[in-house]
Amino acid sequence: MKKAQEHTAPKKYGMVIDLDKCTGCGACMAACMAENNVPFREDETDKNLSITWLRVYKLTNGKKFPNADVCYLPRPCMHCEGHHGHSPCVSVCPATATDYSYDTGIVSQIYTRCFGCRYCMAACPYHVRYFNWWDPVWPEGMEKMLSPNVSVRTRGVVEKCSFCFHRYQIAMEKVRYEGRAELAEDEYQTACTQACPANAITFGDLNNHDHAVYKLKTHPDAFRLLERLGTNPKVYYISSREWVRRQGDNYLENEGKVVAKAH
Amino acid sequence: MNIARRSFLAFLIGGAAGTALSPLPWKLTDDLSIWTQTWPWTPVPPDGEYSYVNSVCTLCPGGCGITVRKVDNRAVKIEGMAGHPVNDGGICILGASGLQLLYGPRRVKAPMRRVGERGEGKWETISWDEAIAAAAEKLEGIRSAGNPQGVACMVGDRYGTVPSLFERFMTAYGSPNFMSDAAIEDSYRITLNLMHGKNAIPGFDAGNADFVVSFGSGVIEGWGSPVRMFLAHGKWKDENKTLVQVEPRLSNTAAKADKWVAVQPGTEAVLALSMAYVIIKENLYDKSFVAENAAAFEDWRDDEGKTYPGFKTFVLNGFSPADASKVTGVDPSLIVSLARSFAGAEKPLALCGRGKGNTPGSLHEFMAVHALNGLVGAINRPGGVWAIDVPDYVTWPKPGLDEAARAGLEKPRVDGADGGAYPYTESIISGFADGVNSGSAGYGVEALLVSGANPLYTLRDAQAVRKAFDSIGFVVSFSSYMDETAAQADLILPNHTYLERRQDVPAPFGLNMPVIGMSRPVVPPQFDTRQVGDSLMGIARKMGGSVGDAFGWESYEACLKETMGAAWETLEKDGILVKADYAPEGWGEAFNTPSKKFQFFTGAYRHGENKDLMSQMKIEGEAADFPLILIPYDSMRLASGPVADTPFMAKTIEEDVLIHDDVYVQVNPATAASLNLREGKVAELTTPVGKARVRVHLSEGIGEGVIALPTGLGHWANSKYIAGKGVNVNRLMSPVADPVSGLDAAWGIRAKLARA
Amino acid sequence: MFPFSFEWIWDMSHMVFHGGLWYALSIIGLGMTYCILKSVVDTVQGKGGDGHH
Amino acid sequence: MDTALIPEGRKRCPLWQFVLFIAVVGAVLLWGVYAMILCWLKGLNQTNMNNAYGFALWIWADLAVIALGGGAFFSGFLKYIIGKDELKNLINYAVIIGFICYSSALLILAIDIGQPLRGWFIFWHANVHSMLTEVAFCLSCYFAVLTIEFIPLILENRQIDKVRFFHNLSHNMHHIMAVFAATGAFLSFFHQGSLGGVAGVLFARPFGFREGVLIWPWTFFLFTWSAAACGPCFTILITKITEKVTRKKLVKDNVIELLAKISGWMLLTYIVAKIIDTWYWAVVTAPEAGFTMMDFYSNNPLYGLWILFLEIVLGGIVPALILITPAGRKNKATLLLATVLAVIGVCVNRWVMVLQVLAVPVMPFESWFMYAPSWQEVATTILPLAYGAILIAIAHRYLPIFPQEPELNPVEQQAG
Repeated sequence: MKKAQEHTAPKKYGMVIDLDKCTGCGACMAACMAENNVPFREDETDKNLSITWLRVYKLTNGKKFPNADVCYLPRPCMHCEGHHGHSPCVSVCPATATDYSYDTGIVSQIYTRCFGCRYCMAACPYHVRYFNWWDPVWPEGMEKMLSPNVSVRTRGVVEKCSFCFHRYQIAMEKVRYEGRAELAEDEYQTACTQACPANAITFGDLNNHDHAVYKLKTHPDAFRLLERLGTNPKVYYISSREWVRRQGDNYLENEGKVVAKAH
Repeated sequence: MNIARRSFLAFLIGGAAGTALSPLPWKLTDDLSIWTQTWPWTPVPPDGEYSYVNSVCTLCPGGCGITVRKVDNRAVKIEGMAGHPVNDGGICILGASGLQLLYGPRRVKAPMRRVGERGEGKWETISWDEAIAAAAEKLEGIRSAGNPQGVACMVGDRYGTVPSLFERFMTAYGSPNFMSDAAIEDSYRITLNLMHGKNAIPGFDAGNADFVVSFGSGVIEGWGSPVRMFLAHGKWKDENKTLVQVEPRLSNTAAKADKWVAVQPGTEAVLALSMAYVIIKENLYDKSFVAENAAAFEDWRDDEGKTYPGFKTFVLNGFSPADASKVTGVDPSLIVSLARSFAGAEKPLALCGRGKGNTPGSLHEFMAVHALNGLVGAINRPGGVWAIDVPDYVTWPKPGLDEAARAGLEKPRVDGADGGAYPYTESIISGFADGVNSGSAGYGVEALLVSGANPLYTLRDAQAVRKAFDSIGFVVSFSSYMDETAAQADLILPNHTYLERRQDVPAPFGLNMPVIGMSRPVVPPQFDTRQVGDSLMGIARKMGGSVGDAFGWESYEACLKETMGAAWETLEKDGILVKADYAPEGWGEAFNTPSKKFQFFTGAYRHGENKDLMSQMKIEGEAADFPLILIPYDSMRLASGPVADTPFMAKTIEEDVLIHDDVYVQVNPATAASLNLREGKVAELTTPVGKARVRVHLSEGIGEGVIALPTGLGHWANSKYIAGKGVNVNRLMSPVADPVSGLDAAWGIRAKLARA
Repeated sequence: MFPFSFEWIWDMSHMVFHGGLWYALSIIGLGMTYCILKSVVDTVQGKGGDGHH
Repeated sequence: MDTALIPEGRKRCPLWQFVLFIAVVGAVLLWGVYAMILCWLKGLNQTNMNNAYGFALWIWADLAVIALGGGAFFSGFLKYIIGKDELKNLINYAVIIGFICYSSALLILAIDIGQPLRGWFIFWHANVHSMLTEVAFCLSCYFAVLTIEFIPLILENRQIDKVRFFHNLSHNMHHIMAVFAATGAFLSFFHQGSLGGVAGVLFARPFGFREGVLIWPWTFFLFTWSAAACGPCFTILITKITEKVTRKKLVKDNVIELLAKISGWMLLTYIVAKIIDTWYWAVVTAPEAGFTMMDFYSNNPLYGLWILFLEIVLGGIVPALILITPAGRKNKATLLLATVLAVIGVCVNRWVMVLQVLAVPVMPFESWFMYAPSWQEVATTILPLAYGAILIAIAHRYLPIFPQEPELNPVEQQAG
């Protein structure tokens, strides 16, 4: 957990996902897999063995026909800040293979450092961390579509959503080369944000007043997943449906309605 | 004795200590850990020069602009093209994983001839000259034996140069049996033909509508141009517009809608007419449009003085909310409030065509829904339905016909799309199998050319289709992939994939402006494939005579360039040609019916007085034997057209859809309880045309007595990432010919479910 | 583990943790070294051996 | 045949019986080794673990054997630091059992990690904030200590002892053993605790999370305490089993009873603390995260309140009461029952703190995650048992482990 080293103001990249707009189409998942060289196997129906950095969950309201309702909830890595960067996973990694960056607020994962103890997976309540149970195998010829920007992971290591950190690095290189001080909002966007055909995902610096996420996170219907646990996630959700907001966290029976929280 | 043993021990201990103190173990440990970081069998993607190529995606009729990221000569990522009029940077799941088709394991890498039994999978690779000669020889043989009509052709899309080349080939060759894949676009085209008097395709100004009633259309499940509809849906949410979904099942669209109206399956048209009842009864319709620009609203009289009931009479005599409620299961008060809200909205819009719109559907239903648009004047105005002229840039002179061709073209069509029964329909691909099997055309089908379609998978009643295929002696596939149809072919002349070829992409379905796109070679051809236009021209030229003469172009590209004329340059540069200032014709000029007005369907039929105007589409099977109704459902995550799911898409199939190789059938808990079935149990699903092993998934999103299966599963050819998983619902369903169009209008089939 | 690996920071937690570690390692290492050296010396001096206990 | 190796004045079974035993147990061992090699060559896909169940049978086995191996450090602590000298009659065996437990734990860890060849990164790139780093460091150091404690025992073999250097080494190591034992006790207190911390610090896993002091959650102290309480019970249990198998009395009753009495009081104090901890967690910690206690014990096919009863009442209160009662620990049957219950209790505790932590759904739209191990996991978990049995058999046959054995089992002249 290294402190900010650069002179620019520390950024806190985060996401706001509008669940009213999300159609559950899965384009974000495919874009993410294509961007990040995510492997695939013949049978991916056991979701506990399937690597999907961005997983779209299906929530149901539990009511009977025809009052049943469903809502899709895309779940990237939450890049939890915890208290002062003490995210659930970073502090437990024995080999410093995952780190919380105070420059960007991004929780990184160093695949070549990870030796596969999976403690971080046990620590994460969002199941954003995936273990490579198998060697990644591409059918002959398909390795041609692998992107050189993201290293291919080997068997036996943990991987997860990086907020497309390589895109940040590429964008920052350009910024430095051009001698500018700051990265513009549209210069660094994650693959899922870019792909989302419903424009449900907004990505940006949660600290920056000029970024769309800054305002969206204070939407009265905004909430975060499992806020009560103190994970302090950087992914916000918006839903106009109360039952959806209520499923964002655990509540005791006698606890009242879900109200907007101070951020 | 002790001396020797002690020296040995000392040697061992000393050796071990020495090794431990040397750098060797540390070096080895380090090397091993480095080795684990880059195992030789784990690929390391080479870096290189980055570039971006704009093109058009043709994996569905959506026509999205794409930007492909390349590293040297490798395409590494497909993204939506920012600023494109259709998708503005967005992309769907299929489009985003398109590279897995390009580089996928099921590419047909060179022309191939079958050597084993059909479907056995034994092929020999042949040269292009051999392949073209083989096709030409066979076709020439059939032709000279006097049976040119015995050659049929199926294409995927209807418009553009490639389908037109096939059509031209069939004409010059002398066969009437040219067919294209059918979808709701065909039903809409006939609807517009009958109600507007125009040869037009529908454009929906969906983004600007403020109250949308969708009669089962999967607005966010791939209906229309999918990404465009997603964007419209997002806009409705932003602007607090209303979406009402009329559908028997809690689809994603229903879940996202502001109101889900759970209707009895197959009764959507009745609900639409009942809404019309309320609108007319309460005088809520657009009076100026109806009075000045519509015909057959009031009772009318033909030239011979015979009186016909108008739309008003028709609707008021039988579609009261109380009556409709009995059929549709929708509460009368809900029908009334829905009708009032619809008519009261500033820009209401009614849509139809179920799910993704892969099945044409009942023409009555289309006309009933379109009548709602007529009642509120949502025609050719912002937020409404626009009639866009069909693409007409292919303006080649007619081919010269020899005697054989003229004789062949006189023969009846195998699929039954002849003037008599179905005067508005060009081809009925769903009627082909029946036509072949029954021999109703009076001649045998000896050869079939398939391009851009996968009929063995996509057509309903797969057994009948398979039977028809088995009886056809010579099947040529032009597929880029070893799909179900290619696997059953005798000869494959593989096309480039859409990322390797140049081809025009006309008019995305549902777009309310005339657009032509151009897909172009993003990467050089990966294998020994050929643009299908060139293959076809090669066959024609090899055959020579008037068939060869019909294709005077040097190459497909020359043909394309000539066809595009002045537009070529723009298309080459931008990849798209947009008529930016396009506006729909005003109500005064919009209609080309005999009355020059919008015709309510009571006046639209020129032949159909005897037909029961509002009979519900009956599906196959009797309730006594098959107590349940099976309906198919579509999902963006399951490609259900000619192209199957990519491995990435297969990863996203939900856990309540597929488990290992078993598909879940959605069943209401009450229905399941009555059948003694529990969650996850294996069951046998039987319909009048087939049976399948399924697993039960209890869902409150579906009503009692109705069960649902996803489309897009049950591939048997294709890659191991999707083949062998689940059931092809088309195998369990049977097409039902619409009485007006003859197109497949089956919205379901009767079924039974029992413990296995 | 060592001050030259880049995770190393001279903060309290590292000092306490690694202090404890190196302390334990030192005791183990020194203790064993002592035992072995003393045994070598004892052996050379002719103590112990066959049947002498 | 091997009489030259057998300690003087002790009777051992015929060689063929011994070889047969080794062969049978060795077959089980080989099965485990085969599974272990499969896991190393083909990877962890050989297990039934998954992304929801990243920690499974092995980690439980790891925590369990370490808890049970706690007899070594605690007996050492009692003998060398507190000065309970009677325990010298049991300490050798406690060390061997500890050695087996800890070497097994390390082996299991080497199979369990996805990249065993870079397992040393945990030392090289240590993150001092991670409980697992603390575990790894203390575990390895303590294993070194156990090895050091084991070496003099080996050197006491009749033949090895004849080598003058080894005789001296053994003598000198015995001489400063208290220093090693003290270091071992220090290390053990920490790693037993940090194993408890492994689940206790998971603040986003409401079932495992516990509040505490400084960087340590209460589970840190509970684990050390329970290992100190139950480890000696395991030592007693194994000693009793060994006596049964060898059909000899090896340790005098007063030694066993002393250890049992101390264990009993440790267990009682532990279980009181555990009950307070559970109560506080159920009424304060969990509800703050939005959970009622029953959320953790319902809506699933396995985890119910029975498991809490088994751990706390049957595996805690009952054995504690038996062991603190003189009559209870003097009676062979109740003593045995108490040790078995205590061992079960601590094993259930470790199971719950590893597997139930992961089984509980945290996001409200999830359901329980259930898991059953694959045969490869079972085989590799049984492997340490087979290995332990073999090592004990060899050690008992050739090493003078129990000082009181000759006295309790005088050998008749003709057998010598």
